[in-house]
Amino acid sequence: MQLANKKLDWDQFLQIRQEVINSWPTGQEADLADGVAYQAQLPAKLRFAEKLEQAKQEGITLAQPRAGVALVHEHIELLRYLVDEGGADLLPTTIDSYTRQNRYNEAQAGIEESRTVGRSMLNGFPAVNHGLAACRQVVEAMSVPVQVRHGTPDARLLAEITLAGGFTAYEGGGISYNIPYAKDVPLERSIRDWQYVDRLVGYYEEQGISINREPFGPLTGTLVPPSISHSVAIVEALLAAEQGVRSITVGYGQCGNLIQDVAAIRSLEELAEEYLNRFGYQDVVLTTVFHQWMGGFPQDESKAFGVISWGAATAALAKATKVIVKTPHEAMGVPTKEANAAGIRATKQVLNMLKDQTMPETKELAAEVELIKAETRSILDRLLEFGEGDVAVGAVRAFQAGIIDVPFAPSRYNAGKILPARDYRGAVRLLDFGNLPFSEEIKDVHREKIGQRGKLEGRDPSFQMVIDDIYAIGKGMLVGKPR
Amino acid sequence: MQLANKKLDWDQFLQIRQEVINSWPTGQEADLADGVAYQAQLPAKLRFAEKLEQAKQEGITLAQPRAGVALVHEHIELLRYLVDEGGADLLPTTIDSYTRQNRYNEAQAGIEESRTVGRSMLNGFPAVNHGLAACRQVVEAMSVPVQVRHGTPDARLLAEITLAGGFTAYEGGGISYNIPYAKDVPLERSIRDWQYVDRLVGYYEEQGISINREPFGPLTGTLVPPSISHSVAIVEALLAAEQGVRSITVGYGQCGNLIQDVAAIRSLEELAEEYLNRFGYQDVVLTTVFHQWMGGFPQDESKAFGVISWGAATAALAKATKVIVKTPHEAMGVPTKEANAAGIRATKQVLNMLKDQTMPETKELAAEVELIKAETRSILDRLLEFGEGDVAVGAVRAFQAGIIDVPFAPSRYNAGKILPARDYRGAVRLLDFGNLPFSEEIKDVHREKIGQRGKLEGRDPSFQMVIDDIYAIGKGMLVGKPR
Amino acid sequence: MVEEKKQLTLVLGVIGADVHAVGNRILEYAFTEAGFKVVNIGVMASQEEFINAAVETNADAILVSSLYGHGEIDCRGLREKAIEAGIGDIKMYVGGNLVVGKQDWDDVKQRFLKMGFDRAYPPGTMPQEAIDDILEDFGLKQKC
Amino acid sequence: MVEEKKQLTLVLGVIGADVHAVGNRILEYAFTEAGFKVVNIGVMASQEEFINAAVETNADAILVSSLYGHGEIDCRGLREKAIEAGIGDIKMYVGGNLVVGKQDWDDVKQRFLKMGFDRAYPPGTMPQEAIDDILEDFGLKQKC
Repeated sequence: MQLANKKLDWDQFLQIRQEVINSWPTGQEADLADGVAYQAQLPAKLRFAEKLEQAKQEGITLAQPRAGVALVHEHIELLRYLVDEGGADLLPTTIDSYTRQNRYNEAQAGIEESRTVGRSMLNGFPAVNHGLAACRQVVEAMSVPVQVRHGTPDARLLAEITLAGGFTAYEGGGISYNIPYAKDVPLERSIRDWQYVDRLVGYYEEQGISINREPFGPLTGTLVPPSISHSVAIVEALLAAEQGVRSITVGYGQCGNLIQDVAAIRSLEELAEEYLNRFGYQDVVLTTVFHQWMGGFPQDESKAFGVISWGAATAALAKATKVIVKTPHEAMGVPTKEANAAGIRATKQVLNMLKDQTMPETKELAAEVELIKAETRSILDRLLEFGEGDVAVGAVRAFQAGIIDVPFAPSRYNAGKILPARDYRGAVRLLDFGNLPFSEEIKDVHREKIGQRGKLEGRDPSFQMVIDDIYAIGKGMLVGKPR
Repeated sequence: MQLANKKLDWDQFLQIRQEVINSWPTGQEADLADGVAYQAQLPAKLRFAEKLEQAKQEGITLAQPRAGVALVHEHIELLRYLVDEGGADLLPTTIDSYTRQNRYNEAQAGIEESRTVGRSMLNGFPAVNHGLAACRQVVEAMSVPVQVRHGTPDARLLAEITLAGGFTAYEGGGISYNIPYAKDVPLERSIRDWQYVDRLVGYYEEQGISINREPFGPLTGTLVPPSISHSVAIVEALLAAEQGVRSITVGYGQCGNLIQDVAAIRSLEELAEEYLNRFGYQDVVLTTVFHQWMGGFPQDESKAFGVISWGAATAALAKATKVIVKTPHEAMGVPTKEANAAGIRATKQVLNMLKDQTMPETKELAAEVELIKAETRSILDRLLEFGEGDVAVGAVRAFQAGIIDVPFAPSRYNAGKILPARDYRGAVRLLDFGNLPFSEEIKDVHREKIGQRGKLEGRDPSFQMVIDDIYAIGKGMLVGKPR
Repeated sequence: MVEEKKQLTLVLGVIGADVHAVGNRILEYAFTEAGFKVVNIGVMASQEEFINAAVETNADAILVSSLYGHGEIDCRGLREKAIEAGIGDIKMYVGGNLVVGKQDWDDVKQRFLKMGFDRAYPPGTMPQEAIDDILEDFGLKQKC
Repeated sequence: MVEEKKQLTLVLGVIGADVHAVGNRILEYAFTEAGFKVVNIGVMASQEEFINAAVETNADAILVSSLYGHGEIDCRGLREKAIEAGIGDIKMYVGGNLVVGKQDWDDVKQRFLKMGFDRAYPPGTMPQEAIDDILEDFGLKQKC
């Protein structure tokens, strides 16, 4: 079967489905009719899509942490704590890294060992291994909606179990959960596997159950220029919409420069609307998510609070629909529940203080919005050319050709030729354009801005500048300075 | 002798000086020539005025905590900790409340009891009681400049001792350290006493020792409209300049709305320059200070970090020369040294991340700058009329007439007729103008903006709205909502 | 609301060298709204001013605020002064940032109860809590 | 710089199901700049891949990164596999966010040393520290 951005035929879907649910014992527990019936009786307060749509109408920003541990009871306790003590508006269930690679045997070993040693040996909740009943136990114990957050190139079985299990939102996409999360998975395969997930969500939607879908915005989380992540988000939004998804949240990871970050959220929403309309997907409810700083964090907790709060402030001023919250333990890895709740409280304090404020229009902001739009359109339009109008085919070919290129990605299906660096204001620009189809006009803007920084620092732009930028926040700066 | 904004005659100064230094035993230790000689040999790294001027040129924002305890050794340890563990760029020595009221006997009892119980029973460092040698011990133990911060209506003796003692900056003024800090002290007296302090600083300046002076910006720290605190700051800057002060830092306390706060710092610097020039004080080096949120704080430390970080972000975007830092213990009163250092670290993280960014010009920002300028000019010009051109006389008469009026001030020499409240964006406006000499045009702006809020909240503007605003931040909001 | 039959008179003030006027203004408003007769002696009030005001107005209770950390020094001996003045039985309430630094609240509370206060309130207490307590202490209302 | 006579060969990789590629890229750059021959097997590397690469390239040391918290499970048995492959004496270094949650670093370090690693590094270690240690361990440079 040829890859194409075309709604999966239902019979074909059901045929694939047999393989999927037979790939691990708990798969059998997932039944479509039963899943729909279960979802239908969930109270409104647990519906992710509704809560997002309401927040968008009210112009407020919701706070959502990341969290997941190996065992069911501990996971429930953790999530409840984040609502009760942190004030989380939306909940996650972060899936462990073995499950993300479909290594359910290793996940099982991690579960057993966690039971033995009395602490979580997994960095997330192994939902597939725990199965349907455990998922429902989690969802029912909550007072706010719960989303599955992971990083899984083949997330079909996970989707079957968690959606039938009552989760009302599902993160990921065929590009955003492959290129930054895998080394060897062909894009064609992951896009196809995510078409399956989207078709499943589309099926629930046809039955009146709206499941929110969220392409993973930050990608590698390290110096990703907005137009790169926007292009991926929009491609995945189009792919999802074709399969019948109706609630889509497009995302972006904080770069750190206020103007660029606000411009990124604005341009992301406008561009996604534009492309969804262009391809005739008129009935999608589009919302946005802003990820607090995804790069290295300061070890010191007070400094981490500074980074977290600045992310919250930017999210509020940009009027993102939700913000993904970091914790003061970020530099140390998976946080305690106390640290996680502390990050949410700091975030919500800032969100509340700024909820009546927006970033006013300025010349600089308008210019940045236009630059991001021009770059993103360059990429997407060339991608569509490559795909002869088909966005799925175009995505595969564009990655082959380096027309889209994600910095620092582990995947061998990513060209890895571009090199980002900050300009003197801290905005992320490009030092090396690789094969990005940017006009000379656009390239000159980048060259000039990075050139200005080089001049100020008295050095020629180089990979050392990039390394300095990567370490910068941990050392308390945004722009990495020469040593 | 009539009050007038006129440089104090030196002989007259020396005559008053005898009374001052004889008012408490340690006063005798202060000798002018010895003070100048001591100051002259201090290294450049301890000179406050120089460090501020350099920061202004570099366009960066310095972080300064508040801190002071009863005993000398503990005070030195505390200040060192704030530099070593907090990264403070500038240091304070906060003076205890008894000393601020010249109650040196009670301060002495506090010192003794602190020694007995082994913890500070005073909320600051009683510099007068400790005397000259102790002050020098403090200053010499530091690697950054130290300022005296207090709240003393009659701060003449404190100034004599601390300046001869090596402190290189001195906060306060005849209005800003009277109206918010005293109940019964006539303005005429406090202005006169501060003319003495400024004359003393002017004397050091004549001998080549620049001492920084900082009128206290936030006043009562609670819903003070920018034009009120600007008027006070500019009057005190003019009074100081006349006595020969050459390094002046004008201040403002965060209101919480980004646009208003950035506009306040910009307009403050521009207006102060304008009035200093108008009266012929051309050689003043003017810098600005932004005070993080001075109102009620959340009890929760994570939330407090949010408030602190947002203050730091605003200071950086406004490009204030320095920011006065709060601590996560703010709601609990005087902080531990650990909490104090934590507040500085969070602040410096944000300052560093934002040091290359500024708030770009926008229509809203320009309008806010113009509004603050128009209001401040209305007040100052009427004040000057009242004083027949003399700013000292004008200040006394303007307070009598309510032409300047500080909300929530304890002083009976303050009219106490105006009532501030937030508008729907969180900016501080006026609900009741008292006798402020604002044009109808200006008043209409306030009425309209508060009116919009009333409409949104479905209630008429009233004192309850003001109370809600005062409690708001503690509850995680900026604008107080109806219960 | 206080019942019709008796309007309680409260002496309200900020003790010592403390000039925090905002909370004082709010307390005056809140207690007045709640139906009490409030005698507000304002900020920087000495122990003598509290006692004299209570004697002169035949007050039912003294409400002491302290926000600046010197409360422990400033409040000591207030009960003794009330006894000397012949109003030893008057109810006394205290609240605010009563001590220097972050200390265990239970310790702080015990210290102030030992000084002769009937109740002590930590930072962040809402006026309604004190209002309810006073009504309860005078048998005018059950606390919910 | 490493002295001329011997260029050390290092096998570098991110173990297990971990896909963190940024640090791996920086380490490759930093170790290469410092004069080592770097065999970078990239992210998601299995224990077998580390051992095979070390055998094939006759490497002097194995450098294991783990950023995602599963390091404790992933690293167990690596020393035994090296012994089986006949390179039991090879130096082994490990660093990153090695465990789930904030744990006492000394405990964590001891756990990894017991597993057979020669050195273990906490989060936030700069590449230069490991470079200096390696040079010292091979007698190529005194640590300053």
